[in-house]
Amino acid sequence: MSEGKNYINQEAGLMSWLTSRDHKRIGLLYFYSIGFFFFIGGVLAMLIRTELFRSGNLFDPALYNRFMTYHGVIMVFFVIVPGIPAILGNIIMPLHLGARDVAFPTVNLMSWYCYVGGAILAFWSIFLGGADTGWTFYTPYSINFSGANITAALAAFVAGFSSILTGVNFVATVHKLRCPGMTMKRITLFTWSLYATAILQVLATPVVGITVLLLVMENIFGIGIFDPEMGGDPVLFQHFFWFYSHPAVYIMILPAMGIISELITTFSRKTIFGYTAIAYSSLAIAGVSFLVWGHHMFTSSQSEVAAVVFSVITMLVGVPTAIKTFNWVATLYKGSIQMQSPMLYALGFMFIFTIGGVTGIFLSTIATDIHFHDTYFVVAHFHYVMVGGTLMAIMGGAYYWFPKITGRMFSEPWARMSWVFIFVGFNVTFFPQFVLGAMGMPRRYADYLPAFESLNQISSLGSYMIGTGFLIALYTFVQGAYRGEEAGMNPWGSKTLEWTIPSPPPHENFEEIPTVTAGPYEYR
Amino acid sequence: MAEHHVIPFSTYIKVFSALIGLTFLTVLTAKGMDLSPFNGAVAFIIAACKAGLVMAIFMHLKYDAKSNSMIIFGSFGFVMLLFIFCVLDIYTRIPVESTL
Amino acid sequence: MWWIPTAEAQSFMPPAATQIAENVDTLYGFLLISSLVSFVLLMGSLAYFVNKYRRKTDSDKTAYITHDYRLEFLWSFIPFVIFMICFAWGAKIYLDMRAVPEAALQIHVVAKKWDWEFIYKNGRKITSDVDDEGNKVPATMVIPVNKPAQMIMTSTKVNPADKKDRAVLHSFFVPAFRVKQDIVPGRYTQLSFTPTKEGTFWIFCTEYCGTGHSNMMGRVKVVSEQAFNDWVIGDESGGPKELSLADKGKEIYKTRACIGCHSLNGSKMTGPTWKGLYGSDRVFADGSTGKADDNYLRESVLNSNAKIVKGYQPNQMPAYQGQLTDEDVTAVIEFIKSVK
Amino acid sequence: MSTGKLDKKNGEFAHHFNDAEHEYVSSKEGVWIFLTSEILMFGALFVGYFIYSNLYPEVFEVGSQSTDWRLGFTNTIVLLASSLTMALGIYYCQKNDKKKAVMNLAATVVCGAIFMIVKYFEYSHKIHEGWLPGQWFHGDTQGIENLPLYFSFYFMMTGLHGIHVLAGMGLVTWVAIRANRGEFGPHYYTPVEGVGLFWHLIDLIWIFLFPLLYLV
Repeated sequence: MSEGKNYINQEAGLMSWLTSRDHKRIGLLYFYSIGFFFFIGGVLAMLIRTELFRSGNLFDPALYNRFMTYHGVIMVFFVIVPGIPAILGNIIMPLHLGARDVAFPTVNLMSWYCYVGGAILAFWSIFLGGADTGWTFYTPYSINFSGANITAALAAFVAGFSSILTGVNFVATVHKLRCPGMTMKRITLFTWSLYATAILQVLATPVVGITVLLLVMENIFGIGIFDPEMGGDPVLFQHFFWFYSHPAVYIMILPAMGIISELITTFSRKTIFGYTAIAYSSLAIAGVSFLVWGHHMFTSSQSEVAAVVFSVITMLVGVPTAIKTFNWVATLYKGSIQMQSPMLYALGFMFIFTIGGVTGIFLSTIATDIHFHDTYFVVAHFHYVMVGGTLMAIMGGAYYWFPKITGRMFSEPWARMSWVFIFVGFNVTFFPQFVLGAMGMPRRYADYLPAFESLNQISSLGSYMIGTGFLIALYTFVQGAYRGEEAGMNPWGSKTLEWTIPSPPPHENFEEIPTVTAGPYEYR
Repeated sequence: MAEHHVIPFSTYIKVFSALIGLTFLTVLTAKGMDLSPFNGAVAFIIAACKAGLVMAIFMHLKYDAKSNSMIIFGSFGFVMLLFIFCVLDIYTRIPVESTL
Repeated sequence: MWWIPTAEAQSFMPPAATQIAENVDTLYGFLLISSLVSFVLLMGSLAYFVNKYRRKTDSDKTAYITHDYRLEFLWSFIPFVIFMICFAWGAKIYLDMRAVPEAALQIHVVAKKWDWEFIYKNGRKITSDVDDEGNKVPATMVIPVNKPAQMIMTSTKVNPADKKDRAVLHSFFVPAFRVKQDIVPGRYTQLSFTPTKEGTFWIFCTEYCGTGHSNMMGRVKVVSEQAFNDWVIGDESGGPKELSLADKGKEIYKTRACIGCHSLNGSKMTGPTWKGLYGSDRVFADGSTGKADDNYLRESVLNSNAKIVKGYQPNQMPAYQGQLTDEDVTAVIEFIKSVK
Repeated sequence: MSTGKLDKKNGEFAHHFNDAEHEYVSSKEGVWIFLTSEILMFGALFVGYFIYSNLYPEVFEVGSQSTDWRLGFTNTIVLLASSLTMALGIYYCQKNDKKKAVMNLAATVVCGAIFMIVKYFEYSHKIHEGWLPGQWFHGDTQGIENLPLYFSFYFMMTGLHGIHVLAGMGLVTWVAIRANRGEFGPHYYTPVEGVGLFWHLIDLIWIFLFPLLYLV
């Protein structure tokens, strides 16, 4: 390996990127494509909030419903589900394991092309008039024999393949590509969380795959499996759909929790409190998450018995989640805490995620859920978990690994400013929605009673603030990547393996495969 | 690469004969005898036996790393979960009738 | 603004108008307080640690604490117990909520895109109405106070012969009663409540059902038993009336789901308003133009997709071909003529 | 980045593995993990089948009379035979017998083709009778409500399976060509093994489909 060569300047030209099997390059490809979709999804979110700024209709309700649908489809299937595993997981996980690449580099590239294929289908469906089914595609509303519904469902199907392939790759990588001495008890907590996520991706995604495929067939041939007119059961569709889509929530949040574990240890320069508990709680969450999907269906006319069973199991998910949160706080105890911007994101995550978590208990308690179900309370809750949780973690992780990925340092003041806008904006946007939900404002409404107006206006203003925050973050990234100072090998003083190699890493990652003799967080 | 366990030719043939035999058996039980209400269960058990043979010998699971067996049986477990919870809902619903 | 007179949803939680709702509120209060306490504890210790253990020098050494099983057991077990309490409490209220009371007043709820219809056992049917200014008045169900009522609900589509249209999911939600139940086409679902307060409360549709989803509202009017009996008798004594053609059209407008999408006061809904429609100039999606005369209106009622007015979506309205008699269509057109 | 193809037959391996055995074991595990997602995908269909066949027993009883069990039986035997030849293909790779390996792989493809041809006749018969899924059904319902549901399941399950057979045939052809070039030997037959696992899974699914759709 010649001096000064790294994975970025190893080869030049667009084709060298589009055919690259280097996990770091594929991670960057994902970063650009997911970033693009995040931008579109974000613009749609602000359009939604603009419509809801005033009672009455600014946009046609039919158009609003399309905004709402594509905001959901894009943000769920094309941003948050692939987000952390495909970008940061791809780039960082092999480094954490002391491996030269993921187990199947070609499959990794294939999964990106599946993602792109799904993306093209999603766009195509917009040109066919746009689906207005909501991202959940509930039948029978989604059975209307329109091309837009078919392509939108196919987009989810193809993107699902991307997710499965990433999952297969990561499970095999964690099983087989650990460097000498890297026992399962020595892998980083980020890797643990990605491992649990990958299991979910492999086991849950195919079910939604077949479900949306059946939906496509329903729209082409009217096969009737989910169509009450032909004897089908629309509630079974919901069962199948949530069998994936509930674990999908954990596909989104588990890797975020992994990132937070990394950030907390690094910036308090202290070993993690309760490594085993955090690692196993990831697996516990992954396992139990398959048994709780019915809590999305408490009012769906599923039986009372099923509702009660699903409610009690849902409560169990709360326990490992609580364990993680307590362990993070305990890690701070007697640490040496440095308030750099990644740490700010980690603390912001803790704040927001705790609110998201405790409101989750309101929703898993059946009696209160009956009132909150499908109101803005639910909207606020899952944005607190998925956006406040996952996006805060993505941003924290992005700042944290930015010097490793680009070799340069971002501007700290700008990064802090982006944090302020995103954190404050987020709470301003979504906290009022809890109140709106308690008042009874249903979700997916293009228009609402004037009594709800003032809170909606606060919420809309907050959404523009978040938008500003992300623009600042974008500026910080671009400015840092081109103008930033050289970051050096280990700017944060972290102990994990990726910081023992040059920034940016060379194509082969490690000159020589390291041998590990201790756990990942040995701050003594 | 290290030498892998090579399953002898004769084993393949034996397993194949057993599979054919079981196929005849399943047709015989379904069409020749009237085992209702156990028709479905019998057919399913025979199919499971055949599947077990294919996995153990043709797919080399018997001589393979235990982790692969765990992976595949795990997936059957998750299909069962999907089944159990869907059934839990559908068979405990209380039907409501119109009273008009 | 047609909703202002009865905008009940103003406080943090809407007023509780049943015993169940009050029980839910008690549980909600418990959840709110316990989560507030745990949130403050957690964030308080976080803020305290962050403040106290701030990095002082670049060579700070930290304590090497890997785990403490007693502590970890405690903070797994205590939340577990709290969660189980929440579960049991919630499940108890839920099962009470779902139990069907004896001798409940049965009301059939028919949901369709995008309106409610309430049918009483004596055959009385309540649909949306219009007031004198042409503003929509949501369908208002009348029930007696302190008497259990059971909703038997299903979803239908306007034209059963339309192969492309589907009856869809809706959800019946009365915030003041804290009850909600999805309405599934092809079968019946039920929901019951015993209102303890008189007043008028909102019914929202909370399962996304398409373009008119946010306009799909209804009302429950809880009255004294005496008033309820008068209301029922008042209806029965009315007897059949001879209606003018335009009035018959108005009945069709209210009962055949036209009211869900076409306003009479000029406001834009899923479909164009009927105010001043007759004789007006129309611009269609394909750029052509025309006049809204009898033939155009007849065609649009029977096969709405033939000409779509610019700015509106196709495939939103069911075809009424075979659903309305010739006389019905004429009545509707007469009614449209009368809306100026 | 290494350009040029690795000579895997003689022990070369991709740069991120420790040795060829490591690569073999990892690749095989990858295939197994992928198969779990295939199983869950079909599993959901099976779950749907079981639920509906319990809800509407007469639909599935009458519906399954439309299938000819002799054709299904033939296809079962054909697929079992193809599984045997696939396994033997790997066996001869392990024995370094190129000619027999290629022959067995080719036989597998032929069996797949026979399977699809039989399927074609079954499908065209059903299409002819109007026994189509859901809305397209225009055959005789024999007075049974929701009878088209059976055909929805029949076509979805066999159709998805058929697509897998076609994909499997393509993959087996690919490894057969590579085997014919002499790329495999006792020390390197990972692709044959992986494709073999996929092919056996197709067989496995058919083993369950046959009694469900033709016999019950």
